[in-house]
Amino acid sequence: ADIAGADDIEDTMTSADGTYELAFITDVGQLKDKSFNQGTWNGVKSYAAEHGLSYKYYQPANGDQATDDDRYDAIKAAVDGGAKVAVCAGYMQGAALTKAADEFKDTMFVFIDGWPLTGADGNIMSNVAPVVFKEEQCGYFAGYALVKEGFEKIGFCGGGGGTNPACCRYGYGFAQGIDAAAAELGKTVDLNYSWLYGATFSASPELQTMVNGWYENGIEVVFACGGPMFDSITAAAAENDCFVVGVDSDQSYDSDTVVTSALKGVGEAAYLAIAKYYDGNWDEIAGTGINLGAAEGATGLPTETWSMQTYTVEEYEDMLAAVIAGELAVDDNYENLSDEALESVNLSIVE
Amino acid sequence: MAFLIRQTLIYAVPLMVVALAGVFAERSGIINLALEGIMIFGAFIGVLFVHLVQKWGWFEAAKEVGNWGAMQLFLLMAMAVSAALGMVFSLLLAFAAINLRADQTIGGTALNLMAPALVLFLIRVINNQNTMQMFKGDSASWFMLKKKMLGITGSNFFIDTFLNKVYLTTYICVLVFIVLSVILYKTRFGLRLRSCGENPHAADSLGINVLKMRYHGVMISGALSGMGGFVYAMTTANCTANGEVAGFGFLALAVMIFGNWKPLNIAGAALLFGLFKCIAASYYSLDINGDGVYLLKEIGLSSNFYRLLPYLITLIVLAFTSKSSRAPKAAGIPYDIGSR
Amino acid sequence: MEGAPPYVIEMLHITKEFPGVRANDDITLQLKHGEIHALLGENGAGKSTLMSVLFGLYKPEAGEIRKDGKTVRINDPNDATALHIGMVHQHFKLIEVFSVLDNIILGAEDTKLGFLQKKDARKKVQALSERYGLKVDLDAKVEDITVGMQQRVEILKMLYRENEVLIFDEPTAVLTPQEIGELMHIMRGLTREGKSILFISHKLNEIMEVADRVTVLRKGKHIGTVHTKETTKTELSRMMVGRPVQMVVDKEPADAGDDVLTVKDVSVPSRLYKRDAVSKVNFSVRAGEILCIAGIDGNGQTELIHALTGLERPSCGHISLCGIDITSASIRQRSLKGMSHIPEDRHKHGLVLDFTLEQNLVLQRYYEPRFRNGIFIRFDEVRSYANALIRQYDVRSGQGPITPVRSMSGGNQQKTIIAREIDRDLPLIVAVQPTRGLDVGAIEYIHGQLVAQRDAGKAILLVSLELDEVMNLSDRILVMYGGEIVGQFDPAQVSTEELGLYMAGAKRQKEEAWRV
Amino acid sequence: MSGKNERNVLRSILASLISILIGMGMGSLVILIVGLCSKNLTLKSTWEGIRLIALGVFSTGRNAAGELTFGFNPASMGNMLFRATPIILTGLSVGIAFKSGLFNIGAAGQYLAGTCATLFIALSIPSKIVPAWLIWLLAFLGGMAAGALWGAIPGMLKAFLNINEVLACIMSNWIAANVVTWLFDISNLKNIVESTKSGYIYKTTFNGIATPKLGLDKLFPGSQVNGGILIAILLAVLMYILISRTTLGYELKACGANRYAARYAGIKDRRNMVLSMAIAGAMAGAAGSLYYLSGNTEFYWSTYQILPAAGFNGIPVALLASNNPIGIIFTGMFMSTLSISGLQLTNLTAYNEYITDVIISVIVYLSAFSLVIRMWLGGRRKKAAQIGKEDE
Ligand SMILES: Nc1ncnc2c1ncn2[C@@H]1O[C@H](COP(=O)(O)OP(=O)(O)OP(=O)(O)O)[C@@H](O)[C@H]1O
Ligand SMILES: Nc1ncnc2c1ncn2[C@@H]1O[C@H](COP(=O)(O)OP(=O)(O)OP(=O)(O)O)[C@@H](O)[C@H]1O
Ligand SMILES: [Mg+2]
Ligand SMILES: [Mg+2]
Repeated sequence: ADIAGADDIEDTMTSADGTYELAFITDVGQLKDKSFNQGTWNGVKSYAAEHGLSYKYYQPANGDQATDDDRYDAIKAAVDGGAKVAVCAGYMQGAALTKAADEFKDTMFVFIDGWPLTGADGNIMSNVAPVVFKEEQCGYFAGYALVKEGFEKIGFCGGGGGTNPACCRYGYGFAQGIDAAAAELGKTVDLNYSWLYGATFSASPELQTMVNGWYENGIEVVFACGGPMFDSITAAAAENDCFVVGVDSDQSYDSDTVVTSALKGVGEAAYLAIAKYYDGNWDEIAGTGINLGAAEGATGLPTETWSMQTYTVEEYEDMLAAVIAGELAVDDNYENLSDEALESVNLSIVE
Repeated sequence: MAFLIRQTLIYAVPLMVVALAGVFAERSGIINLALEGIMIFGAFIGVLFVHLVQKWGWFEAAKEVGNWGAMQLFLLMAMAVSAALGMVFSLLLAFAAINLRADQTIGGTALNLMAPALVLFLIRVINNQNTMQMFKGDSASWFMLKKKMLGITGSNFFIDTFLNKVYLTTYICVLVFIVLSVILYKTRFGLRLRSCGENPHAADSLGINVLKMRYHGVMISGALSGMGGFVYAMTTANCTANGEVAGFGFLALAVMIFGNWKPLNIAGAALLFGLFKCIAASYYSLDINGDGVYLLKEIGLSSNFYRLLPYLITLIVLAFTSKSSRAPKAAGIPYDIGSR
Repeated sequence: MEGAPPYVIEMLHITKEFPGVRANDDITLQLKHGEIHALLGENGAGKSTLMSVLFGLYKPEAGEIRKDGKTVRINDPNDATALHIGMVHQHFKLIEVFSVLDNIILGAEDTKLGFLQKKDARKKVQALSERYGLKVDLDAKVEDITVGMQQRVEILKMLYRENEVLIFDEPTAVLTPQEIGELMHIMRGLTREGKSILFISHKLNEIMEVADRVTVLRKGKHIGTVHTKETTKTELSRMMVGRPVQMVVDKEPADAGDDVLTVKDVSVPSRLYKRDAVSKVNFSVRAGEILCIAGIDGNGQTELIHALTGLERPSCGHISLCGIDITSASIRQRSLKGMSHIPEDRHKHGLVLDFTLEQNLVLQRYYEPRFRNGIFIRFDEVRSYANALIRQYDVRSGQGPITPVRSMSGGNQQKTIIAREIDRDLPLIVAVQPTRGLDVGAIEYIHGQLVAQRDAGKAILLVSLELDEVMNLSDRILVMYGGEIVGQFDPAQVSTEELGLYMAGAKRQKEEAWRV
Repeated sequence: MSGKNERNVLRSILASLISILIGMGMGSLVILIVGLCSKNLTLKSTWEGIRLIALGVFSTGRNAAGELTFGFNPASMGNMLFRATPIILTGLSVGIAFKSGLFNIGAAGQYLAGTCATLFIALSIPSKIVPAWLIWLLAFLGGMAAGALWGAIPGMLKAFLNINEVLACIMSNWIAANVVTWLFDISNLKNIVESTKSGYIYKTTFNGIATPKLGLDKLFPGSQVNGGILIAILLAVLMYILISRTTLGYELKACGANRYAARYAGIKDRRNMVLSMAIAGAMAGAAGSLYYLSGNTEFYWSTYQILPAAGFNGIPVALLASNNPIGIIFTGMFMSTLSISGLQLTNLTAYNEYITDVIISVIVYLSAFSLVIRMWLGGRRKKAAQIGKEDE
C-alpha cells in the first residue's frame, strides 16, 4: 500500500447514497497533524481508494475540548452514516468506544493506541481491534542516533500533558537511547524533558517561545513528540538553525529542520486492520488486537530521508536487528524515568 | 538578553499596532471592540494568501536559490493583503455604527463572534481541520532575516538583537506606527479625525464631514488590526490561522486604555505586556544577565502566575489611573446629522 | 460703503418646519453692512433655527437667501464659510482637549503636503487678536480657560476665516457682567472694521445698548423690525410676548414661621477648578415663605443645591432640616426627613425617560408601604395613585399612566416632576429653575402651585436665573455671586436694576446687614 | 390601555424573528456559495445543508436511499434541552446586567468561576460520608456564589473606581481562565488515574454526584438531558419576577435607565451596580455549575488560552430576547437548536458546525441595530397606531 502518497487523495468525498463505509474518528487531535492522525487517516484513505470504498472523517464536537460524549456522538454518527469499519485514533477514545462498541455490535472498530475493551457483559468485545505500538523502541533509536551523530544538548517536548501512554513510552525510550549512546561515547548529554504546553497537542506561541529559549541556550535538537506541536518546534528550530526529530510519520517532508523521525506505522496498521475485515480475517485481530514493534516493521527510523552525517545506516540496522532478535530490550515502563536511572544523562524536567 | 528583547518585541509589535488601530477608531468616535475579530480575520487572510501563493509556486524559484529579498517582498504582499481585507471586514462595523447608528459595543461583539465562526467554517471546508498552515515549510525558513543573509559576520549586542533572527514585519510595523502617530498629531487629517472623536457637533459646524472621518478612522483601524493579526500569526504562531489570536485583540484594547489613547504611552504599554508574555512562556530559560543564571527559574514561581500578570496589572493600573484616564469624549456615541 | 448694495444678507420669506412645529414661518430679515442687528424673541420663538438656516445647518422648506444682492444656496457650513458667514453658537462648539490655536484653525487649516503649518497660523491669529483686542492664550487647552475666553476663541475662529457676517447666538447668557461689557465693546470694534453682526438675545438692555436695529420673532413669526433709537423696552417686550408683560403672580404677603432649613458656613469644592464653588454660605428658609436665590448662572447655585440635596458633599459647614442635622445624611434620609427636590436638569436627574409616566410618578415613594407588599410592588396601587396625580395636576400624555415619559412634551415632563414632588407633602421644597424652557401657560401653572404650597405652610427654596421670576415669586431674595451670598432683599423694596448690580458683583452688602 | 405595551412586545418579537430569518438566510447563502465554488460538493448536498440548517433538530438521518429524513428525534430534542441549560443561564446573566445598564461580557469568567467552585466541592467532599444530594446542593450553591463573587468584582470596579465594565470584564475573564488553570494544576482532581484522558478533571459521577434526570431521560431517550433545564427555567422565571415585580427590580432598572435620576431619588446606584453584576455572575456561575454537575461532562482544566463559548453565547441569547428573562428561555433553546443543526450538518454533509456560529454572529450584528429594525416596523405601523390612538 502506498500510504506515503495518500496525502494526495481528497479528504472529502461525497458518496452517491450519502453513506460511508469507512469512517475515521479522532479524539482531540487535528486531522492534518502531519503525524499521528494524518498518518492513520492516510491508511484509511489508501485502502478506500484502492478498493473503491466510500470514506468519511468525523470530528467530535468541541474541537480539542471534546468530551467522551462528543466522541460517542461522533462514533454514533459514523455508524448511523453506514460505517462498516470505524477507525478510532487516540487513547482518549476509550470510554466513548466502550459504550459505542457495545451498542453497535455490527460495526468493527479499530482502536489505534488502544487496549482491549470489555463490554457490559464482562467479556472482551470482539468488534474492537486495539492496536498498540512499541514506541519506546523508535524513541530509543532516535535518541541513540542523535548522540552518535554528535549532539550533546537535546530536548524532548511531549504531548498529552505527561499522561498519554504512547508519548510517555516515546519519551522514556528516547531518554534510554541517549543514555546508552552517551555511555558508549563516555560523555554526559544534557536532556531537557518537558510536557509543558502540550496538553492539547496543539501548536502555540508559548511553546514556540519556550523552545526558542531552549535553542537560544544551546539545545541543538528537540524531539517533537505530539502531532501539531511539531509546527511550533520546527518554527523555533528554523529560527535558530537547529534541528528537530519528528514523530509517528516521516516528517522530513514537512520541514528542513528534521534530522530524522521516530516512525510508528499507524497508517499501515489502519490499512492492515481494515484489510483483515474485508479479507474475512477479522477474527485474527478481534478483541485482543495487536502490539506492533520493530519485529513487525512498525517502529523504526526512515534511513532514506534522514540527514545523519556520522551515524551510519549500518550501525542503525545492526541495532534494529538486535531489537528484532530480542537481544536488545527497551524498557517500556515509563514510571522508571529518573535522573538517577540515566547515568550518562543530565536530565532536567521542565514543568 | 538579546533573546528576551527579540521575543518581547515579537509579542509587543502586534499589540502595539492593534492598540493604535483602536486609537484611530476611538479618536474618530467609534469604539472598536472588534479588534480581536478583525485580527482573527486578518490572520486568516494573510495565512491563506501565503498558503495559496506557495501552492501556486510563485516564489518557488526564488526560495530555491535563497533569494531572501523576494521572500521579503512576498511577506510585504501578505501584510498588504491582510491589511486590505481587514479594512474591508471593518466596514461591517463602520456601516452599522456610522450609517445605522447601531450600538457600537454590540456591533463589535458581533464581529468578534463572526470572525472566528467564518474563519473556522472556511478553514474546515478548505482544509478539513481547524487550522490552516503554510503550504510548505515554516515561517522562519521562509521569512526570517538572519545576519548571514545580510552579509553580517560580526557579533555584538546590536547585531544579535536587531539584525539577527528578526522579521521584517517588526520594522514595518514600527515604521507604520511612527508614521501614523505623526499623521494623527501633525496633519490636517489627524486634527480633523481627533476633533470628530471629541466633539462631532463642533467638527460638523466647521464643515468637517464627520461620517467620512469616522469611516476613515474605522478603516484605518481595520487595516491595522488585520495586518496586526497576520503579523501575530506569522511571528508567534508559525504562520498558522485557527480562528483565534489568544485574546491579543482584547489585550490591545487594554494596552490602548493603559496608554491613555496616546501613541507613545501605548508603545510603552505594549512593550510591558510583551515582556510579560515572553516571561510567562520562557521564564525557565531566560538568561537575563547573560551569565548563565536563570533568575526567574530560581524564584520558582508558577508560569500560571506570569501568565495572568498582564491582565492583573491592567486592572490595577486602571484602578489607579481611571480618574486621569480620558477616552475621546464622543467615542461610542453615534453621530446623528439630524441632531445638529 | 458707497455703491455697495445696502444689504449684505437678506433672508426672504424663510419657512422651516420640524415635526409638529413650524419653527420659522415666512420670516424676512435684512442685515445692513456694518450694522449690529439684534434678533429678539422668547424661548422657542425660532431665533436659533433662523440662524441655523443661514449657517447651512438646516434647509428651509421655503424662502430665499441673498448675499450682497445675489441669491445663494447654503447647504452646509462649508457653503456659509465660503460666503464668509460665521456663527458663534449658543452652546460653544469647541474641542475641549485641543489647544486654543488648534480650535481656531480646525476646519480651515493651512497645510504643506498635508502637514499643519501652525507657525503661520499662530502669527495670523496673534495679529487678529491684537487688532480686535481679543486676548487669548493660544497654547492653553480650551477646558482650562474661562467661558469668556472661550467666547473670544469662537470669535477668533470667525475672524480667522475672514468672515464678514458674524452671528452671535445668545452670547451673553453665559457671561459675567464684566465680560458682557467687554463683548459689547468688541462687537462695536468689529463693526467699525466693516463686519456685520447678527445678535440673538432676549435681554432688552443689551439690545438697547448695542444694536442698531431689532427684528422681533414670536412663535416662529416675524413681528417687526425697528430701530433701537426709535423704540422703547416696553414696546419691544410687548412685541416679543404679544401682550403687555408684567406677569405678576397673585399672592398674599408671606406668613413666615419657624426655620425649616438652616445652612451654616457651607462650602462646596468646585469640580472644575481648585477652588470652592460655594464658600461659607449661611442662610435659613422658614415655613410659609419662598426664599429665592438669584444670580447669574455659574455663581455656585448648582453646587449649593447639590450640597443641600445630598448629590454632593460639602467640604465644611452644617445643614439642618427641621432641627435635625443632615449634613452627611444620604439622599434617601433627607427625603424621608422632609425635603423634596425639583431638580435643575429634568432629563439628567428628574426623570427616567425610558420609564413610563406612572413609574416616574412613584420614583420618590415606590418603597413606601403603600406601594409594596413585602418585596413586591403593588401595581394596582401605583396605577391608581398615578391616575389621581395625572388628574389632579393635569399632566397630559398620549396613553395616560403607561406613556413613556420620553415621548412627552417638555412642559408635561416638568409637570410630572412638580406633581411628584409637591404631592409628597413635605415641609421643604427645593425648586431649581422650575420653569426653564416652558411656555407662558405652563409657567403660570407652576408659579401658582408653588405659591399654593407656600400658603399651605411649606418652606420653599427657589433658585432662578430669571429676574422676573425672582421678583414675582419670592418673599425674600438672596443674591449669589462668586460662590458667596452678597445680599438679602425684600422684593417689594428693590428694583431689578439694583439686584442686577449685586448679581454682577458690582455691589455687596455687609454680611451683618442681613444675616439673621 | 396596555395595548401599547403589547404592541411593543409584539414588535420586539417580530424584530427578533426577522433577525433570525436574515441570519439563517445568510447562513444558507454561505452554504450555497461554498457549494457552488467547490467541485466536490453537489447542488444536492448544498440543498441538504440548507434544509439541515432550518430543521436539523428534527433530522433523523438518512433512509436506505440516502435521502435525508426528518421527524421527531428524541435524542436531538433532549440534547437540545441539555445544551440550552447553560446558555439560558448565561443569557440571563447578560440580560440582567443589561437591564441595569451594564454590558456583562464577563459571563465567560463567571462561568469558569462557577465551574471551578462546583467541581472542587463536588469532587472533594467524599460521598461516602456526606449524602450525595447534599453535596450536589452545596456544589450548585457554591458555583453560584463563586460566579456572583467574580461578577461583583467588575461591578465594584465600575461603581467605585469608574472603570469601564466591558474592560474590567474582559480582564476578569482572562484572569479567571488563568486562576482556574492554576488551581486545578495544583489540585489532585486531575483526571490521571482514569487513564483514558489527559488534561481533564474527573466527571462528578466519579464521586457519585449527578443532577437527577427527573424522568426527562424517559421522555427523550438517548439524550444527555437532565433536571438542570428545569432549574434554568425556574431561575428565568425568578429573574422575571425579580425584574418586573419587585422593588429591587425597579431600582435596578432605574439605575440602568438613568443612573443620575436613580441617585437623585435616593437609590444607591453604586450598591445596585455591584448587586446587579453579582446576580448576573450568579447566573453565569449556575450555568457552569449545572453543565458540569450533569455528571457526564468533563472539564478541560488547562483553559488559560480558551474562554468557554457558553459565556459569549449568552450575549446573542439576551439580545435576541430584548433581555426579557422569559424570552431568554426561548432564545436560549433556539440557539441550542442551531447548534444541534450544526452537528447534524457536520455528520450528514461535508459542511461543518461553524456555520451556525456564523448565523449567530449575523443575528447579533442585526440586533446591534434592532432599534432601527423596530423603528422600521413601527414606521410601517404608524398609520394603524394613529387610528388606534383616536379610538382611545
Ligand atoms: N431639531 C429640532 N427638531 C424639532 N424641533 C426643533 C428642533 N430644533 C428646534 N425645534 C423647535 O423649534 C422651535 C424653535 O426653536 P429655536 O431653537 O429656534 O428657538 P429659540 O428662539 O432659539 O429659543 P431659545 O431662546 O430657547 O434658544 C421650538 O419649538 C423647538 O422646540
Ligand atoms: N430639539 C428637539 N429635537 C427633537 N424633537 C424636539 C426637539 N424639541 C422639541 N421636540 C419635539 O417637538 C414636540 C414639541 O415639543 P415642545 O417641548 O416644544 O412641546 P410644547 O408644545 O411646547 O409643549 P409644552 O407646552 O408642554 O412645553 C415634542 O414632541 C418634542 O419631542
Ligand atoms: Mg436658541
Ligand atoms: Mg415647549
